[in-house]
Amino acid sequence: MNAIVSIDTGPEGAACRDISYADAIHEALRSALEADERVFLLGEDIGVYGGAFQVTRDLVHRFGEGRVIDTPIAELGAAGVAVGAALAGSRPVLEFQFSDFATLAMEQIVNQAAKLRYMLGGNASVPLVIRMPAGAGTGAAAQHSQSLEAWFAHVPGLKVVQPATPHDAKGLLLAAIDDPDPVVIFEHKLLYKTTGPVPAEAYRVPIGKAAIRRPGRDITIVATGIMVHRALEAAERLAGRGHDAEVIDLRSLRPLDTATLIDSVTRTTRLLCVHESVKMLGIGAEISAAIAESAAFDRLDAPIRRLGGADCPIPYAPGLERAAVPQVEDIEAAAARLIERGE
Amino acid sequence: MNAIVSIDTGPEGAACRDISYADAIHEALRSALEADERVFLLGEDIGVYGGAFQVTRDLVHRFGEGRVIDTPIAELGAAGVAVGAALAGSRPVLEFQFSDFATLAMEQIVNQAAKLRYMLGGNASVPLVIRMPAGAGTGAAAQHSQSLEAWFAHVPGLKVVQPATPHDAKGLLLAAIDDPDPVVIFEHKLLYKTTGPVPAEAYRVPIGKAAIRRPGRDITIVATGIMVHRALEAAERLAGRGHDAEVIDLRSLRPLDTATLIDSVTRTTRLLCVHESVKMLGIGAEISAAIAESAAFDRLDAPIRRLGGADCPIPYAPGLERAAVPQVEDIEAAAARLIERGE
Amino acid sequence: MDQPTADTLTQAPPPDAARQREALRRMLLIRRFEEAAEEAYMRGAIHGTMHLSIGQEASAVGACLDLETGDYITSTHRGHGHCIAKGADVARMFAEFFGRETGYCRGRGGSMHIADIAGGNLGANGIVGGGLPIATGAALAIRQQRRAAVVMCFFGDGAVNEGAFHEALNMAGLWKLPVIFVCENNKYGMSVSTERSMAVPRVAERARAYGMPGVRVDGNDLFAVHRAAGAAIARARAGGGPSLIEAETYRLRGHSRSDRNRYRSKEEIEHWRGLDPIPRLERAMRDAGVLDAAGIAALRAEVEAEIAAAIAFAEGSPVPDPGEVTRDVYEGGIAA
Amino acid sequence: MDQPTADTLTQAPPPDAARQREALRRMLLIRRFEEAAEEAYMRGAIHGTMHLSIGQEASAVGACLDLETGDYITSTHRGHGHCIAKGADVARMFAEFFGRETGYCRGRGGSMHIADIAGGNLGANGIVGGGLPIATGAALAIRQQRRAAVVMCFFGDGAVNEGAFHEALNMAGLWKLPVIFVCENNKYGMSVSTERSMAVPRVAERARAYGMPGVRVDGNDLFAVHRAAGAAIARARAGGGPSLIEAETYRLRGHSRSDRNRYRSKEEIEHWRGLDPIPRLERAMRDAGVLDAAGIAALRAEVEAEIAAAIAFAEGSPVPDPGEVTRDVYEGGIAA
Ligand SMILES: Cc1ncc(C[n+]2csc(CCOP(=O)(O)OP(=O)(O)O)c2C)c(N)n1
Ligand SMILES: Cc1ncc(C[n+]2csc(CCOP(=O)(O)OP(=O)(O)O)c2C)c(N)n1
Ligand SMILES: [Mg+2]
Ligand SMILES: [Mg+2]
Repeated sequence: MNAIVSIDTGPEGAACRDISYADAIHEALRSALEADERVFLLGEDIGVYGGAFQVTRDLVHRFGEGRVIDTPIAELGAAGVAVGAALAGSRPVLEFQFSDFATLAMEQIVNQAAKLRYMLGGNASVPLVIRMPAGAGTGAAAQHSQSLEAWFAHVPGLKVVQPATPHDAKGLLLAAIDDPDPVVIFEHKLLYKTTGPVPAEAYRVPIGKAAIRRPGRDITIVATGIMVHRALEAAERLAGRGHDAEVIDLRSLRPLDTATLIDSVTRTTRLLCVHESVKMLGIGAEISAAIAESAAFDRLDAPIRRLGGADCPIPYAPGLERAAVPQVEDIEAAAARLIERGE
Repeated sequence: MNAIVSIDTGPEGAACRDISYADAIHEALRSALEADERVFLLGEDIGVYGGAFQVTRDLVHRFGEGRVIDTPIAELGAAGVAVGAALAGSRPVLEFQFSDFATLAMEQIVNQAAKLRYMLGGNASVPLVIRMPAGAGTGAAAQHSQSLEAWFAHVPGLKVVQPATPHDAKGLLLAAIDDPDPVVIFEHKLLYKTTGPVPAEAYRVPIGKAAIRRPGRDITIVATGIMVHRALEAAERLAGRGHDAEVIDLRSLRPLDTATLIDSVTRTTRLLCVHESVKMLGIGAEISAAIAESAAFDRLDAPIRRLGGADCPIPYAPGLERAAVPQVEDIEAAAARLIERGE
Repeated sequence: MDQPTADTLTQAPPPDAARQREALRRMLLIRRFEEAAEEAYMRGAIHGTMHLSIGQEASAVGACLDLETGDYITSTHRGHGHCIAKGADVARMFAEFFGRETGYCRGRGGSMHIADIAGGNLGANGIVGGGLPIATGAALAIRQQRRAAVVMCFFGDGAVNEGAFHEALNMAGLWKLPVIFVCENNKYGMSVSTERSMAVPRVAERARAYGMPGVRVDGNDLFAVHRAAGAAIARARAGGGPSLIEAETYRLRGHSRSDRNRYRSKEEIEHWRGLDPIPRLERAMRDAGVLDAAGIAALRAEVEAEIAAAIAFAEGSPVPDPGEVTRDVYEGGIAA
Repeated sequence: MDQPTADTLTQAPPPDAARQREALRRMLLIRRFEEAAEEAYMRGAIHGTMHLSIGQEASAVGACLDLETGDYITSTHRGHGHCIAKGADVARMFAEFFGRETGYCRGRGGSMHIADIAGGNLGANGIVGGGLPIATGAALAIRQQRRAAVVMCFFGDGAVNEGAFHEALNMAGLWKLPVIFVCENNKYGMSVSTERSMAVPRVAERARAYGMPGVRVDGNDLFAVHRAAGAAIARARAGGGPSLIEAETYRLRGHSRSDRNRYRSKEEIEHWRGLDPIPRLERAMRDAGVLDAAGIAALRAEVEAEIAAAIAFAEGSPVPDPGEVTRDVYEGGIAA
């Protein structure tokens, strides 16, 4: 029960190679472009440049400029073009170069893409995938480092996922491309170069299911994106102190897998939420509230704690930037406090 | 202790008249325009048309087109113009005709206005006020009825208020205009025609302070905007059933007055949050989480409950539209369930 | 690069008699639909707000006359005319306005979101300028799917000032997409005149900046609109790329139901009432011997009957079940 | 309405010898600042990314030469040159890049947010096109405050495709604000050439759509840029309204530190290296007898010493205290 479960498990019996998160996304895009000619990519510098994070690399050479489209720098327009193409039967995958620039396109994403099916009484479908490189840690400062996933998770009509591993980056992207509704994918920039086992063939990771990355008895640590890795490292350190932490990789923010969360907290009786986005109204708030209004509430042995980004824009100087988002030691300390309080 | 406190109390000894919420805002704008020539208004159709909700009425005639500026329909540009004017020493008050259109201007509001002071090491000030008519109930459907205040409350650098009464509409707006940082004000469209006592002179309601509108012993109902009135009505009905509800008007979402909330919940031992914005990641999530990580957690006698907008865009048909947001009977039922559970 | 000129857009042949009659029928249907909707609104049968296009029927109908079934339109908050011009059923439109399950959007959308995806109307839009990039994207999909279809994109003069206009026209021009941008310039964006909102209040001239032909036409003259639109449609269908048409017109009603008309004069409104496109077309058809007075009267009666039946259908239709409020947010209904 | 023409923008008198020398000094300072920053980045002393304007110094300096203390600029992600051209202290700039408390932004902003509010630089911007409406708003404030100041707004060719460009220029033209829009057209927005991103890749022509004069100048010729900018500044200061200047130039380095230059050829880069604005200005000044070789050498030495001292200052400055991470989000520090 205490053994560490491999963070990446492919489909039953599939042959996995270790590849990077960026390559896993590339592989998903390539297989979708091959499998369905309605699929196309659009974004800034995704052609010969290969994308700011080299995710689309050679795809323009393989599939041509008609299917891997460099847009002008016009985020609102590009999002609207993607919505229109989706309405008219294509399957666009839109990349924002940095998720911060999606602030220019909220109108199309939220007023149009998210609402069209409903506003039109179920008679429209907007099968649109939006890829969002996000997060701090690259020294790119306040306008290139935000984590805005909570905004999108607040919007009915959108689905929002945040893969933490190469395996999920591929599987969730392929599931998103299949999805008849708009899916927003948050990819942490620091993850692109991390590696892990990924099956070569195409597979889907279901949207809306959290994954228990490490079972444990004493506390539930729910983390998103890059924080999953920091939480696992903190869990190792906690194990050294005799504490057995369960680590859940949320994977999907909307829909939220409350069943898995409630079940875990009911067993461990303690909850710590960890995300990089600003603490106030970050996804930790929703998780905490969902637990506090569930049956698990009566099982809690300690207040629910959240760790999130500091209440400030992401600063430039390395020491400040590090202080602005949760680190392994912060997670370890917060979890230990919760456990030790109850003992 | 059980007596109903008047929802609007002006400054000590001030002479109040009953005026509408729209007129209270008008009065605040007029007095700010008179008092400080750096103050100016900009927005769509705020001049001769008087604004979509007639809030700016005659102001262009009083102060001229140089200070009450009809912008082209260009929300991003108008927001940026306001940011630039604020940086250069003016005091813009920007009206979005409907808060839904702020989705076009998130870039300037969030990347620029909210972050400039911090990014520039404290060397810049953006004294900008943004007025946001919001909410459902007018049959205007999904793109003219949203409640997006939680997005703004997620952003460090912004302040976010939501006045529920004519008194606070005037006092919070004047406080916002004084403020050296950007303040976003959410005004519910259905409130514009409601009336209440408002002092004739200029006064400020401090940003960041909640108000107890009805003291009570059995449950704390925290409500925002129009929900304050529904919560008070529900409290009356609960009183008829022998339940004594405390109703808190949150007033300010950022900063959040956690001290008042914690104090109240510690006394009542039960918490119900009510807002019109979508439940998931609405301000109720933050309130619930803030309580669940506070000392009040151990005093709770029931799970924390939230009532928020249904998980859908706002529909057009009247019956559906009503079902999409919390009503008095929903609040009454939810509160009664919490109280009766504990008995 | 040679810029296409306005001359490119003056070549379409006039519609034959049958299509002229159909054009008039649709214009009458729009007019009567909106008058009846206004009346229903007054007596409280319709809630919310609505934006009437009374006086602008020629631009909607003229622009759509040469469209085919596989073609798309995108429309605006002032979209009833476009919807009918593209061939929608007024019974389902009334049902939508009355908030009924039989409406085009099953009562979820109302006037501002009237749409008919199956019929090629990708939707009215509550967001000024919202339809421009969507139209451009639909045109891109058409190209990718190697279809011969085109997209007709309607918007107002006010939308020209939105960034979305600029971004969409640039992409359409750059990629030479099969989309026709039709600006219904009715002189005002709500209360603000083009002189007070545009540095250069001549929309057709903007086409130069986007490498497409632009032309200004009398938007109250069905034939003028049709001439330009027909040429632009043919050009787009043949792979020639996008066009911009500015149709000068005027809304005879207020902006929406709450407008007090403080920003324009009675004289101006009266002047434009004299240029009402419907009597103008009737006169032209009579003068050309296409339809006589009796024929027009018959057409009007036909339209009247259609409107009456449509309202009856709408009023007899069921309202949505409030218990279904979160249905159709997602396919299959997976809510959060 | 008569549209102002490009001729409006060719009248400014050339700078005198002292100002030419100052212009050259600033161009050299920009060049050496960026080379030194690049070197510090390579050895790991600077983190994040940076966008070098090497090769574009003439447009920054030429545009700012006639600006006065009360005037503003807004700048871009490629903003070091603008900042120095407006008179910033390179020591505080280096300190910012090194993430020190003595930096212009106390280490919070870095290269992409370098600003000097007191000196009139309202800030570089990480958002392409983000500065255009801000500049327009600053110009509006100037008008409201009855000041004689102007705003110089820098942006790249890529920004022209953003809606913000369109919305800002329309308002500036409509309201005749004292702002000068300077497009540094270096042929690429990151990897995408103007031919691949603009339906009409001639930026100056866009001015017509916004009722302002527009002119294209050789952006690598200090005198040409100054001529147009000086005229536009004088015009704006006199209440004549905004102008658009397109300065044709080229960035000799990659877009940012991670650029692999896959989208352009060595030949093209070499061609433009031959048009480097600094040797060109030095040659012109020598030929005109304004400064001889010894004078230039002295100037270079002066700049070298300033750079060395600035780096020493920066390296000797304290880093911010991580405990202060949430300071200065609000005045007085009220956090949520
Ligand atoms: C983005 C956005 N801004 C503002 C509005 C409010 N509004 C609705 S219609 C309108 C005027 C639009 O003018 P125009 O485009 O000329 O169309 P018209 O109403 O004249 O047909 C305005 C300001 C809106 N719906 N969307
Ligand atoms: C809104 C936005 N979109 C995209 C980017 C990413 N980006 C940074 S610079 C750049 C190219 C800008 O091109 P241009 O305006 O020509 O300026 P240049 O880099 O050539 O100086 C891009 C795409 C951004 N920073 N902001
Ligand atoms: Mg109009
Ligand atoms: Mg460029």
